[in-house]
Formats: sequence, C-alpha cells, structure tokens
Amino acid sequence: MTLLTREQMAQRIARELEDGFYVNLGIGIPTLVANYIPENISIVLQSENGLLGIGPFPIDGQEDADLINAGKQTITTIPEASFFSNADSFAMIRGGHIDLTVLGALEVDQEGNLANWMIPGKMVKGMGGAMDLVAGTKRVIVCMQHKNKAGESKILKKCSLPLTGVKCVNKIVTDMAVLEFTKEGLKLLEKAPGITVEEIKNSTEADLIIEGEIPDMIF
Amino acid sequence: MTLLTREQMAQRIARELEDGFYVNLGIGIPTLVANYIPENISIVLQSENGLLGIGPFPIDGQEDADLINAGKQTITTIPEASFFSNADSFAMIRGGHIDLTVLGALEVDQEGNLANWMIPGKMVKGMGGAMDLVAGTKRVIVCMQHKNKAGESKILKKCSLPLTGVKCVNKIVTDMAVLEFTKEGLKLLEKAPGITVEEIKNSTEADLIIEGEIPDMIF
Amino acid sequence: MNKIIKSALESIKDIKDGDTLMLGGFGLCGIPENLIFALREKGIKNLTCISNNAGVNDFGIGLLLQQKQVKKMISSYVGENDLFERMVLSGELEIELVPQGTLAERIRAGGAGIGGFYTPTGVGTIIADGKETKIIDGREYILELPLKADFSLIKGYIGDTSGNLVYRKTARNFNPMMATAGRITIAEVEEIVEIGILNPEEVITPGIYVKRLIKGEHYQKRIEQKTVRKV
Amino acid sequence: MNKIIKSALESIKDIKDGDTLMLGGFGLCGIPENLIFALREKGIKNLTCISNNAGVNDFGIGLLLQQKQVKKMISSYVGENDLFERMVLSGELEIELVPQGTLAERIRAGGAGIGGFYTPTGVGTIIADGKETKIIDGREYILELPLKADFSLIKGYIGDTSGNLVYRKTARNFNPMMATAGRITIAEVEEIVEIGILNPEEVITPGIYVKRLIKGEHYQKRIEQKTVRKV
Repeated sequence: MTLLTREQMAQRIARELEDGFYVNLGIGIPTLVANYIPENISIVLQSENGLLGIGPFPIDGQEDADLINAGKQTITTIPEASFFSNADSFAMIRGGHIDLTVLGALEVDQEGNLANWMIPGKMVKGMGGAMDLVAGTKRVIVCMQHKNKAGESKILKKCSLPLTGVKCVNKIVTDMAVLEFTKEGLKLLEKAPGITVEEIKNSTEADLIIEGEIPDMIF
Repeated sequence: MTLLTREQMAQRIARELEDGFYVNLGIGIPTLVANYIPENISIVLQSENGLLGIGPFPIDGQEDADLINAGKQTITTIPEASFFSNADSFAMIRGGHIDLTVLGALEVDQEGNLANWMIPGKMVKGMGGAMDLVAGTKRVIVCMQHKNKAGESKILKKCSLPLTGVKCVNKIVTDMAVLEFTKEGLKLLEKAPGITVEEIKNSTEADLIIEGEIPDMIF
Repeated sequence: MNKIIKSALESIKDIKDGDTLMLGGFGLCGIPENLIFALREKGIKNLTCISNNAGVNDFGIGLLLQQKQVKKMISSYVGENDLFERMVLSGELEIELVPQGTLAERIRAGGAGIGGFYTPTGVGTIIADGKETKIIDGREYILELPLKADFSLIKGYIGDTSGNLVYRKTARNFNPMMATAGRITIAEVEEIVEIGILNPEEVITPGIYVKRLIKGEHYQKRIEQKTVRKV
Repeated sequence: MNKIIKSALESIKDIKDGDTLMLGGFGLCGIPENLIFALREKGIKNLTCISNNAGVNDFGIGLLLQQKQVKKMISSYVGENDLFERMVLSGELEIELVPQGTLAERIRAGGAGIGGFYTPTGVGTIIADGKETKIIDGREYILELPLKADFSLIKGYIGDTSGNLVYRKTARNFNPMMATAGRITIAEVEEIVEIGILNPEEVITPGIYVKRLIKGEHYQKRIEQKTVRKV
C-alpha cells in the first residue's frame, strides 16, 4: 500500500482550483498547493494577516520582515496585490468572499465537523484564524493523512477532539482517497493509485457511501 | 428685547471650542461657527460623509464636485486632512472620538432630550447622521432660536416631537441665553446682552435652575 | 483576472424586475452615473434601492423615480428631491429611513458576514420601535441587522483590470462598503489601468469584491450646493 | 496639533500596574518594538495584554513575559513561545484564546461604539460556551462583545505631526483597529513628517485616533520564518 506523498496530495488539491478563484491556503501541506496551480487558470491567494495576492517566496537576501504570510513566512506579492488590516481581512473571510480554503486537520467526522486546533491535556496554542475560515469560506477542503501515527482513522463517526467548526467541510483529500460530503453522507470519490477500496474502508471509521467503480486520482 | 443674530450665536458657540478638539458642525448656524474659531487654538472639523480636516469654502471656480461636506456644500481640505468611507466615519462618531458636535433643533426638553428631524404630518426628509452624532459624540451643543415662529418656547418640559436622541444634550445656545444640563437640572448660565432673566424665564417652558447673578454672554 | 465589461448596459444585463440594488454616493457625489443611466434605459422596475440619498428630480436616482422604476428606498436623507416627496405621499413609493451611521454599518455587516450588531444610535426614538434592545455594560443598545443586495452599483475613481479600486476625496463615501455587500458588484470608474499601476498600500476596494468593471463616460458630476468664499 | 513625544519612556509615563493594553502586530511583524522595550524598562506589572500573538521567548511581548509583567493575554495564537507555555502550565499566566477574526472584529467594535455583534465563527465549538446565541435569517450566530484598552501601543511606518499614519505591507495587521480602541493610543513610527506630506487619500489611521507619537529607533524587525525560493 503506497500512500501519497505530501506533494502528491497538494498536486491533487490543486485540481480543485478554478479560474478566478480567491483562495486561502493553510499552513503545512496546503501551502504546497501553490506550487501546482494549473498553468491555464489564474487564482489569487489571500493571507489572513492582511494581503490579497501572495506571490512566490522571495529570493534569498530579498526577504522583507514587513511582508509575511499567516504562517509568518517571508513572501512576495503579485502585481494586483492589495494590503489591508486584519479586521478587513476577516470581513472578507467571514463575509463569504473567499472561494476556497484548504486546511489541515486532526479529525473530521461524517457530519462534516472539523477538529484541528486543540488536543486536551496538551498545551493549547490557539485556533488562529481557522474557526473564521471554516465559518466563512464558500468551500472548505481538508487535507490530511488518512490515519494518525497510531494507525487509527482520522475520519470518524464523531469527532472526539474539540471542534473548529460544525458541518463545515466540503471535501477531504488524504494520502489514500478523495471524499466529498453530499446530502446523503460522506462519499468516496477517488482512490490513490495502488490503494484498494477495501483498504480505504478498513482505514475509515466513518460510514462511507461507495457507489460503482471508484476511479484512481488524476494529478 | 434684542435677540442675538445667527452670527452672534455662532460666535458664542466658538468659545466652547478647546485646543485640539475634533468637531462636527451641523448644517445651518452650526456651520457658521467655523468662521469664529479663536486664533490661539487649533481644531479639526469632521464631515460625516468621510473627511477629517475641512478647510474654508473654495474660491469661485476652484470648487470640486468630489469634495463636499455633509450639507452637500463644496469645501476644501486642510493639510492634515484624511478621507475615509462613511462606515469608518460613523465608527469614529459612534466610537466617541469626536469631542464636540453642534446641531440645530426643533425642540429640547429639560431631560436633555432632543427633537430635530421630524414633524408628524409633514413630509419626513430623514435623520441623516444626527441620531448617530448625538448618540456618539462626547459633547453635544444645541444651537437654535429660543422660541419658534409662533412665539412658543422650544425648550420644553417634555419634547412633543419624535426624538433624535435621549438625554444627549449638554448645552443649549439660543438667541437669548446659554443653558447647561447639570445633574440637578437645566441651568441658566448666561444671558444675551440686553435680555433680562425674567424675559428668559417667560420664554422658557422648561424648569430652569437660576442661581445668583447671571452674567451677560461674552463673544 | 480581467473584469472589464464593454458597456454599462451589458454590465447590468442580468439585473431584473424586483431586485434589491445598492447604489453608492452621498448626495450627487460619487454616484454611478453611467450605471443609473443604463438602469433607466433598460427600464427595470420594482427595484428596492439602498442608497444614502435619492438623487435630485432630474439626476441620480431621481431619474429612476421619474420613470417609476423604484418600489422602495432605504436611505438616511431624501430631502433634496420633491418628486420623491410627492411619490411617497401618493403611496407610489415606500421609504425606510435609517440613521446614516446605522445604514453604513448595516451595509458593512452585510459584506462582513456579521449577523447583527448592537448600536446606541436611535435608542429611545421611533427607530427603536419593534427592535430588540439590550443593556451591555450599563448602556442600552438596539439590534440592527445586516443589509445585502442582489447587485451593488458603485463608482470608483481609478480601477485596475483585476477590479482593485481607489476613490477620489469625499466621492468615496458609501462605495467601499457597498462593494462588499452585493452578491454581484459592478463598478464604474473614470479610468482603467493595468494591474501593478495602483499601489497595493492605497487600494481601498480589493479586486475580490468587484465582479464587473466599466469605464464610465461623460461624467456630469453635478454640484448640489456650490458654496464659495469671498476672496 | 503636534503630538510628538520625545521618548518612548515619556510616552508611556502614565501606564500603570494592572492596566489593559493592546499591542499591535502579527507575529513579530509590525510590533511596537520601542514601546515594548519601554514597558520592560519601566517594569509595569499585572498587565492584561491584547495582542494576536505573544512574541517569541526573547523578543516582542516575550520580553514582558520574561519579567513576569503580564497577568493575562488575550490572543488568537501563542504557539511560537515556549516560555509562554511554561508560565500558563504553572499558573503564572492566564490566557483567553479568541478566534483571530473575532479578535479583530471585537477590537474594531470597541473603537466603533458597537455594543456587541453576532458572528458565525465558533458556533458549535467551545468558543460558544457561555455565550448568547441567536438564529438570524436561518443561521446560528454567537454574540461577541467589544474589546477596549486603557492604552493601545501601535507601530506605523510613517506618521505626520498630527498623528496621521500609514503602514507598510503586512505590518499593518492589527494596528489600525487597535489605534481606535485605546483610551489613549501611542504610536511609534519609523519616520515622522510634517503635515501635508501624507496624501489624504492614503492615510490609514486618521490623526484623531493617535494621542502620542514617537519616532522609533534601532528597529530589529526580526523574521520568524525566513523562507526563500530556489533560484
């Protein structure tokens, strides 16, 4: 069973981008999505600390302490960029103007609930902007390993950790599969090449809708 | 009995200005206050349509359709001016950042209630920004004729017209007197030169606190 | 992303009878002149218009009133327009008056995903009638709800092809909030430039809010109260 | 109006033990470095600090934590600071975590005279615990209350003598809202200019919000995550 690499997951998520989308990418694997934007489409990346129009990372020596993304990484801007305050940035997010956000997760459940910020008993670092992003963005894609380090499913019948948002996830892209929340429930859409539907079922606690032939992911 | 002119009322109100004040002047007599700002103090005038730092009216031929005050008059700006949206402007007003506003009135009562926007039965033009100004500004001065055209007091025991704000007026400057709202009630502070305390009492329906010698206004 | 539309008429092609519109401007300052002319030309009816004022008899929203295209106005002050007055008195036109700061904040809330907010403005007045009130930290407030529109029609000064906008002087007024609160926002500007020309620090309306952009023509920019000083 | 104060220490002279402060910045970007040094030098204690982050161990608000000057933090993310972690676990430091957008909006509300607002952020999570909720237009919202401070300490890029401020790139972040929500706002800037130099269209914080202005010195502007691309 060959799981997808982080890069492959990012590459698969990039196929969810549509021309003209305004997108907020979370820290970690989601940030890598920017490396795989299809050449024929144009998207604009938002950074919740107050920038629309993130460019590539700077060339060494040209980094600017006044120009960072929400992960505190040095960045650059694209020509159509604009700067604004955090209040204006979250007005944009909360107001439903961002087309898509991609976030990591600790757990997702079959109701579309998301837990990605807090493990009781461990030091709480804070939710940052995650709760606002899942409450406000038009489309939420979760990107994570299918199972945790102990080999247990991260896609559950019911989240056990404190939630980040309720019924907020639209799609899950893992190292094993692509799943979508539909009116009927959580539906298996695609599998990673070389992974069987049986392996996905065995790795998933949540109830899955599996209809017909499940195609391999295309990157 | 010689009532004050509009200019004299504006002149008297100008003495309420303190160095460093940010001030919003209403339409009509209040606008004239700007002509009498004492030379030794510096104040900044706000216009609720989105400007801090109103300058004098323009020279004929230099008026700019994109630069008006809340009364839709053409204006200019002072060097320290800044422009902003109406939302930002009323955040400034509602948030208590304006030190003083001067407004006209139809009626004021002894509770400090103000009515200045609506006469039932007549066409309602709207309250504009008046309700926000009296709810948010640190200090509200009402400037009006003491009596209406029918010779009836405009300073009442209780306003009869629909209110603009409740317990919001700090001071009244009329063509007969200066009155202040204190914890004890409405207090007569000054009288117009040549007007007697008796004449003011006879022209005022509200209960007045009159203590000691009432001085003439100084301009 | 190129958001330029060739003509005002084309940019409003999907606005239909009964829609709710926001129209930028304060008095006749900063109003979308070309888009209003297009609305008149197209003759769309039964509109609900959210705009601080209602224009004057023969300009701005007054042009739509003349042709009885407006069912309801949501405004803070409509005193400059006596056609308006006659239509309200005759029952042809409905008016909802909102304090100006509350109007601006309700539009902002509509664009910012805020479900409602408590304001001290209007407490104890008829504006509070029928509204929830709450004492917070010893002060009474009124609950006000957000405003949204099917279309926002706004006027900027310079726009770039991606929809970034800057405004000019007090012509900014209601335009930036309205840009955020329309399901579809259509902006007209005096000049369109390529991306990269506007300074990212100075953009007031980020392009994300503007779906369509047109270059306005023949601006009249009427002055309501020409006031000058003696030299 | 000239608002310039000679030194950072003089500008904070009336901040006292137990005060609530807002401190601008996102991570170490756009933080009031000089004012934080002055707070440390003066040794004011029992502070409640409202700031999106808590600095790192040896810079920013971390400097105040080191000296145990902070009683409570109100922040959205404090994960960059392990001194912080130890102090919370030992009970020396209290923390109130607020979603970032709610934090920004609560500060804006504090400055804008809004008594409270309904937000969808955090519905169904522990953030909603103990808070009023309301269904508006079919959606559930949480009531959030405004934040204010005795003093706001912010960092601008260029300021004029009347207190007008502009910011630089993403160093703007929380500074503009905090400028509006402090009873007294003290701004440090990299450069002070005469009035009339800043373009009135580009001023982000109008001078009305700034009571005191200092020219900051020796900016370190530390970078937390230097990230570069391969050429």
